[in-house]
Amino acid sequence: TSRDEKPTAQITAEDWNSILEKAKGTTVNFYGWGGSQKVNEWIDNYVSRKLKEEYDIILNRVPMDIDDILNKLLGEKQLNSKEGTIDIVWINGENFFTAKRNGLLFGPFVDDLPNYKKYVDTESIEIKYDFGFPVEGYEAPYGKAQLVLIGDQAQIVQFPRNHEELFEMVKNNPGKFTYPAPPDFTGSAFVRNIIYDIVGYKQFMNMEADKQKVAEVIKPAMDYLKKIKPYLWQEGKTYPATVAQLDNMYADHEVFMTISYNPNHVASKIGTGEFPTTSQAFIFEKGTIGNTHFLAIPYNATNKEGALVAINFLLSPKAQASKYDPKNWGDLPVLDNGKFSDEEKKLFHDVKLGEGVLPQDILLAHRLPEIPAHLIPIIEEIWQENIPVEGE
Amino acid sequence: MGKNMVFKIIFNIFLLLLIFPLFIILLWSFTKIWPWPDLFPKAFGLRGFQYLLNPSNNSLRILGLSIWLSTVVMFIAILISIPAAKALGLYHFKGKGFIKTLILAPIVVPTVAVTMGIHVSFISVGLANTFWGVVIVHLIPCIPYSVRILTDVFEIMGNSMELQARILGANKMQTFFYVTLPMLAPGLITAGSMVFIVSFSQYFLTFLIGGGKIVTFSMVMFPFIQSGDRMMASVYSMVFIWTTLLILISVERIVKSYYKGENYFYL
Amino acid sequence: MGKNMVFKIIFNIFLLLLIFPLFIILLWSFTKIWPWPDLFPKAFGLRGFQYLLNPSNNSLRILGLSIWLSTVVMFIAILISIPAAKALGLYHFKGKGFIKTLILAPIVVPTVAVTMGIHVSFISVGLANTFWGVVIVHLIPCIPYSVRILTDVFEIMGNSMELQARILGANKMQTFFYVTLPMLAPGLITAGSMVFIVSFSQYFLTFLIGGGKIVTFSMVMFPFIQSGDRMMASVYSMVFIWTTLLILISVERIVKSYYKGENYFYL
Amino acid sequence: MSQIELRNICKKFENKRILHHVNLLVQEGEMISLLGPSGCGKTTTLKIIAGLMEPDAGDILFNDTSILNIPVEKRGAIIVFQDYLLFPHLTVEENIEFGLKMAKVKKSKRREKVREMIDLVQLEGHEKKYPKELSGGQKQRVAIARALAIEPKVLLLDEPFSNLDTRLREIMREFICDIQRKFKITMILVTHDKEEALMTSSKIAVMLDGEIKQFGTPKEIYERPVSSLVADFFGEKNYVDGEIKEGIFYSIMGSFQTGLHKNGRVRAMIRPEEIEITPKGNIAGIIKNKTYAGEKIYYIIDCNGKRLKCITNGKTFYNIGEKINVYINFDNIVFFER
Amino acid sequence: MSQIELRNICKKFENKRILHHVNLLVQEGEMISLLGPSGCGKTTTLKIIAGLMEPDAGDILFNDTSILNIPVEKRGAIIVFQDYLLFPHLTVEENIEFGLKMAKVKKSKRREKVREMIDLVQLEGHEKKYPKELSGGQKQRVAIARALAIEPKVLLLDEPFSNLDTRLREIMREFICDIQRKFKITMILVTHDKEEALMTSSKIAVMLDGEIKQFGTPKEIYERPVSSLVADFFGEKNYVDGEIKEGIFYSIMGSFQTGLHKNGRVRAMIRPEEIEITPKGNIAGIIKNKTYAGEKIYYIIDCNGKRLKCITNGKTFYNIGEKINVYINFDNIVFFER
Ligand SMILES: Nc1ncnc2c1ncn2[C@@H]1O[C@H](COP(=O)(O)OP(=O)(O)OP(=O)(O)O)[C@@H](O)[C@H]1O
Ligand SMILES: Nc1ncnc2c1ncn2[C@@H]1O[C@H](COP(=O)(O)OP(=O)(O)OP(=O)(O)O)[C@@H](O)[C@H]1O
Ligand SMILES: [Mg+2]
Ligand SMILES: [Mg+2]
Repeated sequence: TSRDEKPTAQITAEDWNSILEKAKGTTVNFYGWGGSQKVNEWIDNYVSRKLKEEYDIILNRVPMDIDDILNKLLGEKQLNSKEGTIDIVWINGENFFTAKRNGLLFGPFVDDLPNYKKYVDTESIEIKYDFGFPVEGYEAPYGKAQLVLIGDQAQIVQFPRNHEELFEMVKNNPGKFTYPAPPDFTGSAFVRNIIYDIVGYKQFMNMEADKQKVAEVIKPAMDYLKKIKPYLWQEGKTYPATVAQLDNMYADHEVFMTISYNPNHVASKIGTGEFPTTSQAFIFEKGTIGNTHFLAIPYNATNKEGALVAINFLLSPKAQASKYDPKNWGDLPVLDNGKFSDEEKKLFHDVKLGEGVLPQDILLAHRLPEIPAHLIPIIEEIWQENIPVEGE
Repeated sequence: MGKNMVFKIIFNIFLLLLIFPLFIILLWSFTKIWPWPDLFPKAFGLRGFQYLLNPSNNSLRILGLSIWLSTVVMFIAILISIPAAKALGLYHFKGKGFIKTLILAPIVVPTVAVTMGIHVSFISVGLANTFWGVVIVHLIPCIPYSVRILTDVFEIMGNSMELQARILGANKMQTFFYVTLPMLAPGLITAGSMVFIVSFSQYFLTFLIGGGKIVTFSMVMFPFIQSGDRMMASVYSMVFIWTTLLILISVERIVKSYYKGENYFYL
Repeated sequence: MGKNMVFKIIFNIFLLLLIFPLFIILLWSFTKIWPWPDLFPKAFGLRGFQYLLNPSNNSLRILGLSIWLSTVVMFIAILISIPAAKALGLYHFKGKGFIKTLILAPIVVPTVAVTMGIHVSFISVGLANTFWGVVIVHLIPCIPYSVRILTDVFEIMGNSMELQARILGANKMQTFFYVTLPMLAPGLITAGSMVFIVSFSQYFLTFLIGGGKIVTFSMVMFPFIQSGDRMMASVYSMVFIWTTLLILISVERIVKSYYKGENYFYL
Repeated sequence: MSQIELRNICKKFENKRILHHVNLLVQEGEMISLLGPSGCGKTTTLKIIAGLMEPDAGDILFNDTSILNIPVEKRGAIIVFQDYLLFPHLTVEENIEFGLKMAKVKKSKRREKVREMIDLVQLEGHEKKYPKELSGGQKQRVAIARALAIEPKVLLLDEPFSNLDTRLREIMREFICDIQRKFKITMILVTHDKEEALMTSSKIAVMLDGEIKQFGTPKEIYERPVSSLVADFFGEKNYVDGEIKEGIFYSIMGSFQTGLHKNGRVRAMIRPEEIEITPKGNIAGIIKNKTYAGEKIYYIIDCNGKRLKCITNGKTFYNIGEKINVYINFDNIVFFER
Repeated sequence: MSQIELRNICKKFENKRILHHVNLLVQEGEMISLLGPSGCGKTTTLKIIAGLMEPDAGDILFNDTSILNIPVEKRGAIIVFQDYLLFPHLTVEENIEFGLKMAKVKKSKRREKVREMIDLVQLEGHEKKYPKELSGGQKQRVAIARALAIEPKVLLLDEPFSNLDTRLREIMREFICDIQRKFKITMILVTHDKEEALMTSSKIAVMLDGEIKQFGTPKEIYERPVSSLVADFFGEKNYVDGEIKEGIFYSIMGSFQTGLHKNGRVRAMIRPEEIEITPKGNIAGIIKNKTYAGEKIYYIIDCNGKRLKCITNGKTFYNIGEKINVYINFDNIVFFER
């Protein structure tokens, strides 16, 4: 239904140059998560500077969690307020679904972006769907994430290639491994990855939200997690509450592995000096879960032209390559390699991969789609029932 | 004398408990690596402070704005609270106990629940995304603190001194400025401090009503804490804490010096 | 008399401002559909309360546990605060103003920053995931409130009455129970209420230290608020607020009835 | 410079009546004393006049105009409270200066006045102290100085000298009387010191149980009390019950000629100082007890089984057990009907 | 049942010395009065004895044992404060009961005692009131009752009757003296009422400027003050400067034979009550002023340019301007050296 309400059709009708013209001298407010120093710096320095230089646009980054952004937009929507403050919002997954269903987003707009048409593989499942939700042009891809395991080579000789090897390794090194308890985002993804590794992923893609059914299917995985529990950190009596905590435990050498949904995480953490330089990312043979994160424009953005220009810029090979550089951020590009000119290919080729990071092609080759969003809470619930935390 | 020693020891332990975390945070804000069982960090760095002081991310300007905002909130909250607290503290009426409790409701009412409505009304009166909108919304969780604290002070203090002032020819304004206010001083400091802290730490309300137009220090700090980047979190926390402490100490100093003597209340 | 009317009108507006949001939440908790400009909901439903009262999701048991937990926190906080507040309120020493401010630090220190370390230490002493672990961690942000409030009361009250009791042969314990405590009563109610509220609303700390083993009401409530399910959020908020208010009112009643007369302080 | 009139003032606390139809008229520039036992309602009366309490019934007039609806600060009636109520956050100096500051008197004038008051109440050297650093009497003096500094039209003093030593008390008393006369202040003094009342005031009101039982000049009150209760207010008395028949008073102590011409059962009030121990005395007695009090000596004398209190100057001494004669001039004796 | 000894007690407040080598010995079961001008350090002395303040130097002994390190509640010295310090959260009854409750006296006994005390201080009907509902004198009585209820060994009274009317004051005074004698309480009474001091106590200590200037029996103090400052403590005096030569006192008023045998410049202290107005008088004077005070009359008489205060009984009257003669017996006069 959101399609019918498409608020501003006239912008799409204008040609790109007039958009560029209109965007000149404006400020674009970019709202999104602000918890990473590197990401913040990349936007504040590189993106900001380039937009100013090339398009005379001032970029104003506002660190705000997506939950808060949605609450804000919902309130504005209720009044049908036309004067929003957000021009671009960094979003994906269920939040995107909520936003789209409530008509909080402007669009579809991606087809207006020259770089989208030129560089993005518009037919790719990862671009068309976001956690199983159809994108329908309401958000433009921004970057890709993929679950990786990170281990310390100084302590682990051979990284496990599947869940069985992981078990063996953990059994031989009791107390040196753990994972964040769901509903932590990364912890939950790790559990799903174990499920994929044990029972495969295909059957979930259009499974309905029936707890019993899901429980039946994932039982072998739960048995595995129960089996491994006694060898975990603190004998599995307790789990880190957040992945941040696990990272810190890894940084402090309390455990020898950590998990991340950002394949470049290891490099930036080595860069900041938190992780030991012997850290190395690795994945399972059968692959790990990946997702794409996107940029959207709220329905009431006051500077839609500026937003389009900025998003278009972010989809340029230049920007994506800069973003891919672990020195800057290290986020996986969303552009289709096949659509690059040689010069553009070189941009990516020249990026020096960060320490401990897996190359892009290996990652892409072992990339599994996310489970549909509605199944995730069910799996988390089942985990909680099966793998009890011990206490009083 | 033995008694005094015990007191001193307990007191110092207490002090240590207060200072130790601050010290740890200070340490972390320079720490690159600090492996688990070690007593001291292994490597230091300045990444956090470099980021903080980098003008491109505006941290210091934001800090200034936050201080200004919370100071304004503090003054308005106190101004509103004094008459309310006086009515609650001095007058007797039915259901007083109930109202004294009800006044705490805005702290309890999970801000989110209320803000559902507030945000909408703020948009409709044009207060959303403005400085004064944020000030007003901060007042909601702040006023209960100041009203309750000042109510206590009024209750214990009574109004005999105010009456005495009136007898000596002071009109209401004069009574307020020359008697009520100075006698409230300790309560004012506490209430003001708490309001400042609550306002300075507001995160969600500022987001919602400030809409990203009014960005406060806690808004830029929070994501770092959540993401577990200990150095950055510590740097921001450090600044956050010390700013607050410095301001509260100045408030205390100013009020005290303005009203000279301390503890003039009791024999 | 005209003055009295003005007072009454202002007072009632004030009251309305306090009660109105509670009323809206009450309405929302039964509301299925409430289109924007309408003054009243269009359709009502009981989904929220059905869910709440459904024994399978334990909401009421969790509520009970939360009340118990926060009550325990309240008592311990008060117990610790009284001597600390007394020392701060009555004794004179250098740097007192500074310490009075420093005591507020735990409110300011973004709990998260501290908990970085706390969680690990709690695990190592076996307090993680236990009731007492949660109690202890709740005390951190609670104690500053109670200490500061009671400090004020001690400052204004002085110790002349305690000395008088000692003169009349009361030992320290007796002095405490028969004089200090009842004279502190108004401050105790305020401090206790605030501690209860702060503890009852703790979300992150409980989550971190309780490790899912100790589940409090705010933990089950919060996701509903975040997800924007207004009916559920309202139902839970309703229960949350009214529970708190009821408990605070009982605290007030009990303390007051135990120490009989109110406002016996002033002339 | 105000006449004060109380008309039928009534006041209850929790249904216990405290003031009961109190009527009182104080002329402009007059100084009266209000006497009465502890708890009879003196402070309450003053508070009602000053406007700190509202009466349940009755009216208060200043210069024939009701002031019930006039706010406290406009009445111009200053109270010096029994418990001082000094501002704890102000120094001695600032306390005294307070009223002047409120009246927006110029700073230099204020300074001068404060200096003067401090000298008068003898608190030099204590100017910078806070009330909690003062002794009881010092606090009381500050309270007095604070009230006098503003030269009020109406001054209500509630036992203002109770914590002062004799010397200071005399000085303060004289000083207040001077000011009162000079500025024609209308003044009500509550005191427990009968001498103070008798010496300073032009009229005395005796209040008992919330009623004014007698209101008259010191001489009237002292010499012609309307009842023994009023009389008791000026020291312990001897009461001798008896009967008067044709001018002769018959009692346990004997029968005596009086100047009276009425008949009936009466109670004679004999003041201790009206009993003279002298060989020429007309009543025989035995010294039962003796208390030294400096310039005077208190004796208790047994006359025919009736114990009489007697005060003599300290010049002649009698021992306990000594037989003496006492002389009582029954012409001056007050008789109450029984 | 305790002897109290103060040895060289010194106390400073903010470098101003308040007590200066105070020495005092109160025998077991003795009742002494402590007199002195307002602000001289009386309250401070009591507080130090009770343990509410520590002296800067010196020692306090109860029965020859230092009690400096004994906590307040173990000293058994009860103070009744000038400002009462009643517990605001307890009723009259509960206030009086407090000490007994602390001593864990049985409930029935406590009840009985409280009843008794309430009767004695005449507060029937006020048992359930809170302090803020009491009048000044009522509060004071509660404070006294509260202290007496526990029958203390040592009782320190700081102007305990200042807010009571004459009648109550006498009753309370007698009652306290009775108890004191009965239980042999060691008692120090601070008072501004010289009569009270002279009548009740076996010894009087006169404190001036933080020092005890004289400590002796009432008679000693009254009749043989060591200095005019001490003498002034018992009412205003007349001082006549002159010179004694061979037993004759030469002064502005004339020359008079004395019983003294010293020579030199002296100051004669003539008490107002020692001046008798009588035709037989040896000095001529004129009545300059007259104040009525009930049983007595104060006159100011001009004798040769020297103004003398004079007190007479209220029986004979002289008018202002009247020429009279006064008689002064110089045999009894106290002379201070100049
Ligand atoms: N708030 C109150 N509630 C109940 N009774 C009260 C209250 N205030 C005063 N009273 C009573 O009113 C009576 C008169 O009090 P008031 O203070 O006028 O006496 P007073 O004549 O000044 O006595 P005193 O000489 O002792 O100061 C007393 O019996 C007192 O107990
Ligand atoms: N806390 C204090 N700081 C400074 N000076 C003080 C303090 N307390 C008392 N003083 C001073 O000490 C002196 C003695 O005080 P104290 O109360 O002992 O006098 P007092 O003899 O009881 O007088 P009064 O008869 O007026 O009650 C006074 O001059 C007073 O100003
Ligand atoms: Mg009174
Ligand atoms: Mg004193």
